[in-house]
Amino acid sequence: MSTTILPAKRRSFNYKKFLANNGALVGLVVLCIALFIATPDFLTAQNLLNIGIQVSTVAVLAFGMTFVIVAGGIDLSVGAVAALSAMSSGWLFASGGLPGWLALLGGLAVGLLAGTINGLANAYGKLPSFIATLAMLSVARGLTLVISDGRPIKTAAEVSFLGGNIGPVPMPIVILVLAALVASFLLNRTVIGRSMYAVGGNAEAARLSGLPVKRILVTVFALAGLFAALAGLLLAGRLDSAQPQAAAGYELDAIAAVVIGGASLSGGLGKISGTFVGALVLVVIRNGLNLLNVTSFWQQVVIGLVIALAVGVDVLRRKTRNS
Amino acid sequence: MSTTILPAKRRSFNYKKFLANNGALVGLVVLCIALFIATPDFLTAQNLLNIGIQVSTVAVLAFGMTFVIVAGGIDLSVGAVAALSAMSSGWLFASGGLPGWLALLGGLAVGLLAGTINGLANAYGKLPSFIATLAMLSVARGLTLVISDGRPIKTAAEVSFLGGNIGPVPMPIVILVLAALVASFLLNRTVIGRSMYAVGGNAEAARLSGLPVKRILVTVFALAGLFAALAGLLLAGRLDSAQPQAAAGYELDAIAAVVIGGASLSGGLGKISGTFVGALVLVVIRNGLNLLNVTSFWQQVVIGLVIALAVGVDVLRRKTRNS
Amino acid sequence: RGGGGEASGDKIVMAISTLNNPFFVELRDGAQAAAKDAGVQLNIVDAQNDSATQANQLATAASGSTKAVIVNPVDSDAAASSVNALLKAGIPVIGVDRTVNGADLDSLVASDNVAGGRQAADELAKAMGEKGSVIQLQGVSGTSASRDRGAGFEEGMKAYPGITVVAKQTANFDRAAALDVTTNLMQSNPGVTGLFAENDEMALGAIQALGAKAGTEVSVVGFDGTSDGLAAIKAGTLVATIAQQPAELGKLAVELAVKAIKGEKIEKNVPVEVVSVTKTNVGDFAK
Amino acid sequence: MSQEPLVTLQNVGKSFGPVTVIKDVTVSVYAGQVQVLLGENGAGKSTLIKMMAGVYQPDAGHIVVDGKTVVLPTTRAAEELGIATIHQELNLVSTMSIAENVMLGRTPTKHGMVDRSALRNRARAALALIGLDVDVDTLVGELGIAQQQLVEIAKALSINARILILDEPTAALTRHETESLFAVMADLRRRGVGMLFISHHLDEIAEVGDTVTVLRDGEFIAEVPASTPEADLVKLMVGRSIEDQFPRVAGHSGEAAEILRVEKLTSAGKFDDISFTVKAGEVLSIAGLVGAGRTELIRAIAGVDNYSSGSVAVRGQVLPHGSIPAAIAAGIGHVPEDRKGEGLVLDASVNDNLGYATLASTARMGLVDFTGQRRRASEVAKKLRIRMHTIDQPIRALSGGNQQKAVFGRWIIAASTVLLLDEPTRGVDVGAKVEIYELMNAITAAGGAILMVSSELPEILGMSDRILVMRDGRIAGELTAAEATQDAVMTLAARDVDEQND
Ligand SMILES: Nc1ncnc2c1ncn2[C@@H]1O[C@H](COP(=O)(O)OP(=O)(O)OP(=O)(O)O)[C@@H](O)[C@H]1O
Ligand SMILES: Nc1ncnc2c1ncn2[C@@H]1O[C@H](COP(=O)(O)OP(=O)(O)OP(=O)(O)O)[C@@H](O)[C@H]1O
Ligand SMILES: O[C@@H]1[C@H](O)[C@H](O)CO[C@H]1O
Ligand SMILES: [Mg+2]
Ligand SMILES: [Mg+2]
Repeated sequence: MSTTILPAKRRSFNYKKFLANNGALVGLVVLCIALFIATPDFLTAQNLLNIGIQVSTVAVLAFGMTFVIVAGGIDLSVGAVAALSAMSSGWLFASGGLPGWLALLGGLAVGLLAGTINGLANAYGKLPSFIATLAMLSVARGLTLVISDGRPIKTAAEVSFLGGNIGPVPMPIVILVLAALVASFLLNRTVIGRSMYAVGGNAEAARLSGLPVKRILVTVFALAGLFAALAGLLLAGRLDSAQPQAAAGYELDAIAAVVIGGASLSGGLGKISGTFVGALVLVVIRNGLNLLNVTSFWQQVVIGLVIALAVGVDVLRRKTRNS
Repeated sequence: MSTTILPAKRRSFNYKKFLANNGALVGLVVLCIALFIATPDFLTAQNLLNIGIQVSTVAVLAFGMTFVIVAGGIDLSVGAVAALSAMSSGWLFASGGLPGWLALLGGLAVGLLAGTINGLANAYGKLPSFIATLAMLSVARGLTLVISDGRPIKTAAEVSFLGGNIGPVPMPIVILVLAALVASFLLNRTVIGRSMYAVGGNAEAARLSGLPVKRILVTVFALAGLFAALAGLLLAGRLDSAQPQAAAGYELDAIAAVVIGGASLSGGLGKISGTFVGALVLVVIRNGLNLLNVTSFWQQVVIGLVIALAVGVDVLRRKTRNS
Repeated sequence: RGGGGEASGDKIVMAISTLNNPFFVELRDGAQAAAKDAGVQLNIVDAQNDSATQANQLATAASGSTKAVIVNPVDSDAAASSVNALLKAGIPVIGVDRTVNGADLDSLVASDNVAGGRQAADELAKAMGEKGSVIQLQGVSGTSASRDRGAGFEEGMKAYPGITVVAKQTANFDRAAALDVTTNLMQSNPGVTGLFAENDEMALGAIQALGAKAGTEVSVVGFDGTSDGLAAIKAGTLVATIAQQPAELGKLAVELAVKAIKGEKIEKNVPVEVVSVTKTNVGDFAK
Repeated sequence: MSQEPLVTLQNVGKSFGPVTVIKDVTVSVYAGQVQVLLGENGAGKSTLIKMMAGVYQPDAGHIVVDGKTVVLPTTRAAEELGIATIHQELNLVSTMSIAENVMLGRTPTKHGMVDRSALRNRARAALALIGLDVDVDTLVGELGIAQQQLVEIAKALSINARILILDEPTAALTRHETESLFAVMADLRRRGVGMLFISHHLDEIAEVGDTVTVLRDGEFIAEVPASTPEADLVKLMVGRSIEDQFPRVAGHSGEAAEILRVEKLTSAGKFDDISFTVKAGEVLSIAGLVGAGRTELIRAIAGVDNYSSGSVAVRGQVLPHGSIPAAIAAGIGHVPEDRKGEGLVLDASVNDNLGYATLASTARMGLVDFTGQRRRASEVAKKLRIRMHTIDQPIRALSGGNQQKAVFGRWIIAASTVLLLDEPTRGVDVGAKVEIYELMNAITAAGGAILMVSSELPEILGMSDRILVMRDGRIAGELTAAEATQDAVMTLAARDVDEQND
């Protein structure tokens, strides 16, 4: 899952390079060791599964966000689009009378559509992505409330299945892994994925090299919308219902995960593996603070400090390496 | 309030240039005309005063944000810092027994301190401003809850005065105007203000020209913190109490105001007058939709569309002018 | 001001703290139905849980042709100055669900959250056999609903020395947050046999987290009596909920506002029952 | 010329807003020939070729390819007609590898996936063409400017175009790389590729060119054979003759004061044990191959980078490590090699860019001296003949050479007495070059000192009083102006390379 191209002899995994490219990992490991020492409840099989499930929504959102940030944009609408997709799916099923699997696909389509609109507004309408997606945040949340009239809607069994188990394995973890593989494949192995780095790194150079910059931007936001829809359906599956306020404010978590994972908001950098580590940092802190029963007021203080530290460790590590 | 240096003959105000530099103004004017036609309640003296009062908090926050964005950063903590400053001030007065005016100054000092910490973390700690201020958002909100134990605190008379009137003139409007003048003066007339544009435009070129880039960055965030504190105290004054959840989520409004006002998140661009227009766009939409009794769910949809349109009009206008 | 005679067409503004919550949606529905019956125009504004937004909305209301205002404050203290400004302008103000401290409301229609918290303690203790350990899920930090219910619950629990509250965490009145927080808390407190959630949304998230344990090994008590909550009681996963009657709150508020516009005298305090709903009486509430 | 041109810009014109940049110019490119474009900075050369490359659309006239009138709405459309372009400004993605940059827009695929081995192989083949031997997985951001320029050239060469446009490809190259490039061009010419070549190095014209089209102020002036004597070309170009291309007037006589002293300066992995002094009135140059560590050295002296040991002193006063303001206060002015990345704030005005170094020192009580700044900037812009529409124009819109003059002008305003110049005339036209050289003379005449890094040997030989040659981070030797020749310098600079080849 590394963006740098591996040398020909690919058999031996290059640990040093992996670590160097996955800075926040050090922060995450430190965090985990601290929690392991602090509470015996942390490092249990069950808790690790819990963490896996809890990270799924934010991580899937953040994977989609990674495309956007790599290409030099930002997407504030992912939380609202997640809610809108899940709610639309619920509505298609409950009021529209569609079969469950069609309702599920309908939800994904809504996310894809919302993302595409973001992309068109940014690429062709020339709206800064911050504004285009802020507008979408408002519109999507509003539509979610309109559709639901402010009430939760029960989801189809097919959607609930996303929140369930297959055998002993929680579905959210399965989906998380699949989403990571697909996202990583897209970003690293396909031409369009590689082009995202070019657009984010130097849009003018990309344009002069004949890359279809606008189409790439639309794709990037469309993917973010699609991943947001998946995250929304996953969340609805876990809750057995689509919530009007689902995923509110998750956009900041998703962006934070991507940035903690080593991406830069000015574009051209970022990796799915990094984003995954970033999402884990956020979820592990919250999980740990719950286990330690830190009071909710202090929890926020500690979360802030740990985010700063996790990224700070990475910055420090890079500095010593360079000098 | 224009970033370009005015020619020697400064007496005659250059309308064309002003319009060209204040794109969102066109959007705002269109919006106002539409509302004037739609409802007789919009263009009343009372309602205009209301709008002035209502815009004050967001505008003051956004003025501080303008410094940060001009210098190429972002500050997610302004809402939380506003709440923390107001709460600290309330606490200093109620529990600390300080005289009201000292409590007021104490609140401002807290904002300045929080902003300075953001700046140090960004400039010297090398944390991306997104991460540094996201951490501060969490810490400041947490501390606000800790100080207040989750309860609102009554504010000193001196703070409440900020929310009151002098004669027929509402104090929030007076403070808004003063803050705009100070911010605009700092940004346009002072060395440090002009340097912010250089840092945001190309930090490396600024550094090689001998500008103290790190000190400028610290100043920029410190100012954002100070303006946030002022906004927080203003809000507390209007509500006669410091609220633990005050100004939650206002950071997005503040950033939106700056961006609608013509700044770019990649730095080097932005003006206080533009920011003010941006803040007005946001407030006028909400005011108008309330007057028109648009239901709250649809309101969010409409707000999103109007934000996109207001900025879109500007983009379009610039395009036709250039070609 | 509209003294006597026809109230028809008069404009009433109803400022609600948030509509992103079924409780307030039901309150709004009750109010709208009543407004239709009375033939008045009801403008509903939603502050999205932000006191300052609400202050703006109340100021905007004062500048229109508003005849009366119904306010469901985001925060009881913060609303005072805006409400006082309305009262000074001669516009009657009726509080609903939450009071306004420091303002002389024409009337208040509310259920008692502190009492509700106490009732929740009683129901939970009963279900747990007055012994064991309990998790408490708190609402959005700093809101009066969370504060008051928490206070009532704590007070109520004093009567049951056999029960200890082992963990208190916020889940922001949100179902998804409650799911994760409960999962985590069960990890560090596996022996817990009771859970109090400060609203039904969180209770439902907790039930999701508890899975088969809900209603068997762990007793869950919620607050609000939303339709999902009542369904959970029927299903046996939720032991009890402290039902408010949001539709009734909304309806009474509008009726009082209409009377105030006509210049009729109205009661200062109109309490609405808070009812402990369990499996035995859920049939009376199901909608 | 009997044969049919591959491409012709027929009576084209181009304006940006109110400014007309190209007026009624016709130029053709023939198979197997190198058409040279010559003109001062801002004459419109880049604008002209951008119309051929599909970057700009002409406002007047039309483009003819193979006898047919075409429209080139995008760079891709131009590429499809076989037109490849090396742009004057680097257009690389610094966060991507060399291989990906070389193949950008043409990434090879297999089963819909990026074919990484083909990607690397084709990139390696392209680099081999111009003799650049670096790991293709290296990130472009880690390369120096010269190497980036080579990557840019490799990228255009790998397209296998019929028509190749080269906009100042040699500006950032040393003689050595320039020669490899010319070898490639000769080969392409044999294979019938038509080329359009732009350079401010007049000596290169006769070497590679066939015909020369001269532009002045966006207008066609003349078409002459490439063998035309340089003096005549200059006259066509600037409208007057330039007597002396390197008008060095030695500024000191006998025992002058020592201004800059660098002692045992070392920065691990970059340069090692560098000592020298520069006296009042002296121009000391540093020659060397790309990657010799000259830029790193000059950055360390300017306070831009830290160093591990040694010292830098100006007029006897030792400067603190890594402090740019301290260096500026001591009189140092630094013209960096990468004007776009390190020299200019592209979206800011010419006026602002000229004033950054003096923003604080000319302020009163923290307030900017706008009137004074505008006056100083206008004076310097005039003195350096910076070609612009207004001084409030964003500097991005200026031609490359004029941008370079603006970076220089900043230190003129700051009255710097110790100038550190890193490739100071890169992309600057002959006329302006002489102006810059005269400025250098004026500074040394006034008792200032200049340390210049340049990859242009004629400039080094013509303008220095002494020459240091660096190789592999160390000083390989010192030559006086009198004893220095191209060969002497190159022998010192490249000995290492030969050793490695053994
Ligand atoms: N996008 C633009 N907007 C406005 N003016 C422009 C723009 N691009 C170029 N110009 C102007 O057009 C003129 C010609 O510029 P051009 O870059 O073609 O010059 P050039 O001959 O390539 O010079 P150099 O030798 O310095 O590269 C200049 O005066 C420049 O300021
Ligand atoms: N940012 C960087 N990261 C890593 N290596 C670098 C970087 N910049 C330069 N180098 C390498 O450091 C060495 C010295 O480069 P430097 O730019 O100082 O050489 P130079 O003699 O000035 O040549 P040039 O003509 O390219 O400027 C070269 O090998 C170069 O590739
Ligand atoms: O009474 C309401 C509901 O219980 C809601 O769930 C949260 O806010 C309270 O005021
Ligand atoms: Mg050019
Ligand atoms: Mg160099």
